[in-house]
Amino acid sequence: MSDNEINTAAVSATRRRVLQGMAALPAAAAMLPARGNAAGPATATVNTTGLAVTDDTVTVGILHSISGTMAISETGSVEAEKLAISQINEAGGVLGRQIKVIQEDGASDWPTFAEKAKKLLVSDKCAAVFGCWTSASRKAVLPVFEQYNGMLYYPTFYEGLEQSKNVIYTGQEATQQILAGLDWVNRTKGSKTFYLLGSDYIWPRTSNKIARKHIENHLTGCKVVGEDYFPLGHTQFNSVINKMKLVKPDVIYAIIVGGSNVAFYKQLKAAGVDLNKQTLLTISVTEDEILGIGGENIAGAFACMKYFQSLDNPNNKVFVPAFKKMWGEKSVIGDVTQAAYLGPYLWKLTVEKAGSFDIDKIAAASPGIEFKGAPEGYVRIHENHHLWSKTRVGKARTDGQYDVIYETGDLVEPNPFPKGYQ
Amino acid sequence: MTFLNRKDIAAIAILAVLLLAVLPLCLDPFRLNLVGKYLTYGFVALGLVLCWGDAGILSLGQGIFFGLGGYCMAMYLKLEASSPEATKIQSTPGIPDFMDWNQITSLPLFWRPFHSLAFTIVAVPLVPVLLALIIGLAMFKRRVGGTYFAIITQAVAAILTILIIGQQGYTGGVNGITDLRTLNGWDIRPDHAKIVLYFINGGLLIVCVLLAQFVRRSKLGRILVAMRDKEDRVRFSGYDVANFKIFVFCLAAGLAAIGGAMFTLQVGFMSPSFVGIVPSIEMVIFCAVGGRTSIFGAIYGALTVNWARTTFSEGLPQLWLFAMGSLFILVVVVFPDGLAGIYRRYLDPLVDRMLPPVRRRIPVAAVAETPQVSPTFAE
Amino acid sequence: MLMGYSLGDIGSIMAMQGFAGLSLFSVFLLMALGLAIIFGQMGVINMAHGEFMILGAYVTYMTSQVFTTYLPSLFAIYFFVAVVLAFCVAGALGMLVEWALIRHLYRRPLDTLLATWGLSLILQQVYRSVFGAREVGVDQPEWMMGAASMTDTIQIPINGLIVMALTAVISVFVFLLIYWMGWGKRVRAVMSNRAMAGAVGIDTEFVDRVTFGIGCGIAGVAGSAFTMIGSTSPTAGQLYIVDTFLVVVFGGAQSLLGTIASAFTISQARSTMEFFLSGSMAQVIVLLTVVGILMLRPQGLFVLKVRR
Amino acid sequence: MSSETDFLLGVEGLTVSFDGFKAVDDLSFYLDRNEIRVIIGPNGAGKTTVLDLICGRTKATGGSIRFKGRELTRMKEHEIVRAGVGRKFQTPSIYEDLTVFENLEISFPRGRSVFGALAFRRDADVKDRVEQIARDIFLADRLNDLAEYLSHGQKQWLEIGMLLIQDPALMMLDEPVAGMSVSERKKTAELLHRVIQDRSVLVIEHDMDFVGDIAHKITVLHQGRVISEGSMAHVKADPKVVEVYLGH
Repeated sequence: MSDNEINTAAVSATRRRVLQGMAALPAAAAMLPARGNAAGPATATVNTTGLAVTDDTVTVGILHSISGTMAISETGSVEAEKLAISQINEAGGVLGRQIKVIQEDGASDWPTFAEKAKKLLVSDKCAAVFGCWTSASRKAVLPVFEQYNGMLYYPTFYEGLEQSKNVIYTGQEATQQILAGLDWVNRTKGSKTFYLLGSDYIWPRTSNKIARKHIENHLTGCKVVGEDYFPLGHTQFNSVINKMKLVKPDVIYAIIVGGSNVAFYKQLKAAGVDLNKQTLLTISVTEDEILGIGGENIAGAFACMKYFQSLDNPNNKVFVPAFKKMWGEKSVIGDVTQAAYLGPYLWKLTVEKAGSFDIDKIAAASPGIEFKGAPEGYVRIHENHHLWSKTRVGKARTDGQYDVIYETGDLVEPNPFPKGYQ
Repeated sequence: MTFLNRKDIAAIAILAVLLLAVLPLCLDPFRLNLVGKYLTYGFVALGLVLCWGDAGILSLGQGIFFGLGGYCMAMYLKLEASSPEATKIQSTPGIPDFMDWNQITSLPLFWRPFHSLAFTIVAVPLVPVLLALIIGLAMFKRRVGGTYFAIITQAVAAILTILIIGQQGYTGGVNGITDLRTLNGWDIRPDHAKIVLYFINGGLLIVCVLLAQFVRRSKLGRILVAMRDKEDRVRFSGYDVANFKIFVFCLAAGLAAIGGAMFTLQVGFMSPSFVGIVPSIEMVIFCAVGGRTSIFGAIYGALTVNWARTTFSEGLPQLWLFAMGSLFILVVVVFPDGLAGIYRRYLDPLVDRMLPPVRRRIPVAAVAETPQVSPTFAE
Repeated sequence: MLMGYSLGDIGSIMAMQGFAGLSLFSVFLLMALGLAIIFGQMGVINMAHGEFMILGAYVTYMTSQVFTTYLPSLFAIYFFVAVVLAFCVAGALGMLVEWALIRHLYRRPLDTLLATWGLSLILQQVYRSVFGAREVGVDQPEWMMGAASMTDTIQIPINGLIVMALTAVISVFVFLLIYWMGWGKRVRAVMSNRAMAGAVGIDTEFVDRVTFGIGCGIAGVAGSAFTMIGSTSPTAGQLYIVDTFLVVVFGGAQSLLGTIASAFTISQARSTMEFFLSGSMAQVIVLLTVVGILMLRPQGLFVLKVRR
Repeated sequence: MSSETDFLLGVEGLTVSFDGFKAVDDLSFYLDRNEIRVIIGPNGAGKTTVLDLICGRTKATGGSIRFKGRELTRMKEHEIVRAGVGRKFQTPSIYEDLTVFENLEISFPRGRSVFGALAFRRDADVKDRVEQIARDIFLADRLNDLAEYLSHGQKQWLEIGMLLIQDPALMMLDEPVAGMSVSERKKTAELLHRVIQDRSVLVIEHDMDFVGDIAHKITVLHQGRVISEGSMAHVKADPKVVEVYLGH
């Protein structure tokens, strides 16, 4: 086989995938032929680094797991990103160019993520990539983005301890998500003792560490009375539930993920722990997870994050119906899904501010970008490429939604390397 | 090389030309790097041919050794990437970033020797071999074999994964050891470095193939096969069967470890997701698809299955599990000898007919049907 | 850590912890019984055991949906219908799999491992295509999800009681089948000498198929029961497979009493360790101990000494 | 008696029980150098178990087995083989995927350690010895055939050959003529007579003609115990033996 044949095959495969991506965006497809470069500045001026930008299109990548164990979590992000992109295209695109999507499957496998990231940057010359979910996948692609100078919009709330010119973190880092919630529970419930639980990997461990430091150093008279970790996928929680019954903490602080969540909340309920009496604060259960847990098993628990589907503001009132119209009435929108939705918009705003698709210019222009149309409300990109955002506390209802019962007055500053919490 | 017959030499030559000439000429650096990654599983498959195909010992824990080899290499690379200058923003400069995040303030003792490249090169095969030796001594001396052995190795793989994830301050946890940059000052990330690594990988693989072929063609190789079929007979011919099993298990572990180290170098990180049960079973799949009793089959199997996985996951990710599952069932039920079996049944007789006869053997018919064990009176 | 608590508290916790141990025992036993039949009696290494369990869970899920839609008044008891259905569906699939796949492989036990692994991949993808990749929430009637208060401080999970009862029923069923009805003898006869067993009038194909079907059916029941305590998703089955095999192997594969004893030992060790240590470390220590003991005593805990 | 040092193999008080069932019960007998001893007895008498015990396949519950002054009960199988005890199994146990030559070569007593096997070379010594043994076992013209193509009787001979190549001081044969034609039996008896020149042989056999043909001495086992021992004539005349055989 010659070099040429391979390249042709690769190109046609790419084209097929682009078409698939387009098929998912009927509105965009309809708009495409009508536009030309008359609407935007000349390609030579907005693209000096050889990205996949033509006179009327710009190519971006979506990189999530649509197979494997992580597909459960990442589907929502893909849907949100596609929704945002189709909306942007309908409204005229970016610098007069329609967005074309190349979607790749990370297959829940970290080298595959790295592999596909490289493909998106090197072969497809994507101007931006929206993707990744787990920290492990982000860690795997980060060197690729730095080496080939790409731009990644990462949607998940995560442990912090990272900052890169080539990544915009649209979810909250740990201190943003944790501190306000702990302050709130201490203030309103008078809670003094905390029991920290987590799945055994970096995000829960780092988050619990921050929580412990905050509880011990910043909340007067409060202490941590227990801390336990369970392997991912663990399904037996009766022993730890008994342990908690013995120590009777004021607050159970739970960062359990995946299938373990379902087991934990079901067993908690079956053990006679009434979440309306026992305060439980979690940062890992979004509306998506409740689908599996069952609303009646978690009703009464408090979750602390930046977005809930039930949020009452004008932006969200438009966003939720639009999402359901595109992806079905039954779909639910969790914190990460909303954060994923922000990615394409933030990128569009940055490109327009920079007047260019060039990665360096976007990286430089990102700090200070404001997005007033975010479903969660106003957000702004910080110098450290994370978002200023509000933190909210929701109380789980039996129907799988949260009642938002508290939100911080101001935007919380992202602080990925928090002094005194490490 | 008396342990190679004409066909072996031809097969090795074809493999070498394919790996070291045809693929590098046809593929762009990106695809070539992928092939390099697949080939690292070829090392594991090679070990499995000896251990499983020949000796009948099915290890469902090859990921352990692959992972340990990979981790040894990753530890060296990580230390090099964590020079005090590069990590000066940390509260303790000079240690890997994930340790700093986990409040570890000095480099743990077992990390220290990995500052040395020489030590690392020795440790890559040696650490996994030592673990294999311990497992082997405990199991084979007590005559644990077959399914029990498979299940226990699987449990060990599970334990190791939980340990690596749980001790994230020392191991990088579920994220693994990432952001590896240089090997003894040489940047491993650019395309030209990847191409060099690919050739090193391919060359090493050929060397390992020769090694494996040497073992198989020695009397030890025949004893392994004999042991698989008639263990008692071998024992009552005066052999300490356990020692042979331990040897081949350690050898397979060492080969897997080399694969793991090459994987780390080419992919640029190592994580517990290559240690656990699922990757271990997948490695067995590569071997089974290629043919558990054929060295070359196993390597082509590793290449084919991984290539198919990439292709499927680019085009039809939903179908990937269906395809992989069916392929596996098909191979086990219909073609227990995998690709190599198909080759032997349909193509090899043709090759025989085309090759001019060189030496006369007395019972031609019997030998032609089983080239695997054809005797060579070369001396 | 027990300092500073009243005796009454400690007493209650010990009672509940004892119950937690017992219910973990039931869970392990329920998982292991099906496999003990398939692996212990037939020698087939069924790596798809977890997927058969998840099939039972999905059957329960569908039954709950049907009852919610068509028979809401009977929802309180739907679970019992679901258990029976789970047994039948998983059993039927098991028999189909035996016919299509396993019967070609009785001479090659290690190959059954590989083939059933392939099967497990296919089943996972089927579940994903049919039910979606997300976890499904299986609704349970309110009475099953609560706790029974023994005293003010002792609460016993009702779902734990149900799992225990189910385990007891299945165990008795298996014992009757294997020992009292002599089915075990027939299975062993077939396994040790297929031709001879056929010659003395045993329908070997029937024995194979039904035994495998029963083993899978019990896995389905286990899956159905686990909807009360765990999650139901396409890949959830893989979580159980190592634990299950270890229980069976640790007990000595051919001995059902051994399986029970080993489920008891492992569950008590795990449950006690988890109380005093972190969950991860407890699991590592228990696994290491089991593997260590297996290395010292490879036949498992309970096995007859016979001439080889 | 136990002070006697003339015997090659001395079995004394040998006992083994499987979960309470005593398969071999307080068994004692002595085997002289260059003696052919045949053990007979009804099914389940414990004959094969005795061979298993001697070659270490089964561990004794009590008693001792002394071979050339060494205690075998505490040795591992391969050590017992290396001490000079060879054993043929009831069903022919050969390597069917290997050629006759390779079968014999594997049994050749050199390169028995792992690295020895790795370094093993097929030199003139090996070839000469293999060819010599092949002639002894009537398989000289089948050296390059796969063992699976041999007839049943030839497989039995091959296994005997695999013992012979190790030159053991004691050969134990479990039913060596089972499944053989009359002419094969004759050849086998001839073979045995030839090979015992400088060794002892312990045989389990049912075929009484064959037994009479080869045995120097016969031991009759019943329910794990010796009930009679002596020449063919002596054993045949023993009423206990008659009762055992007729009673069953």
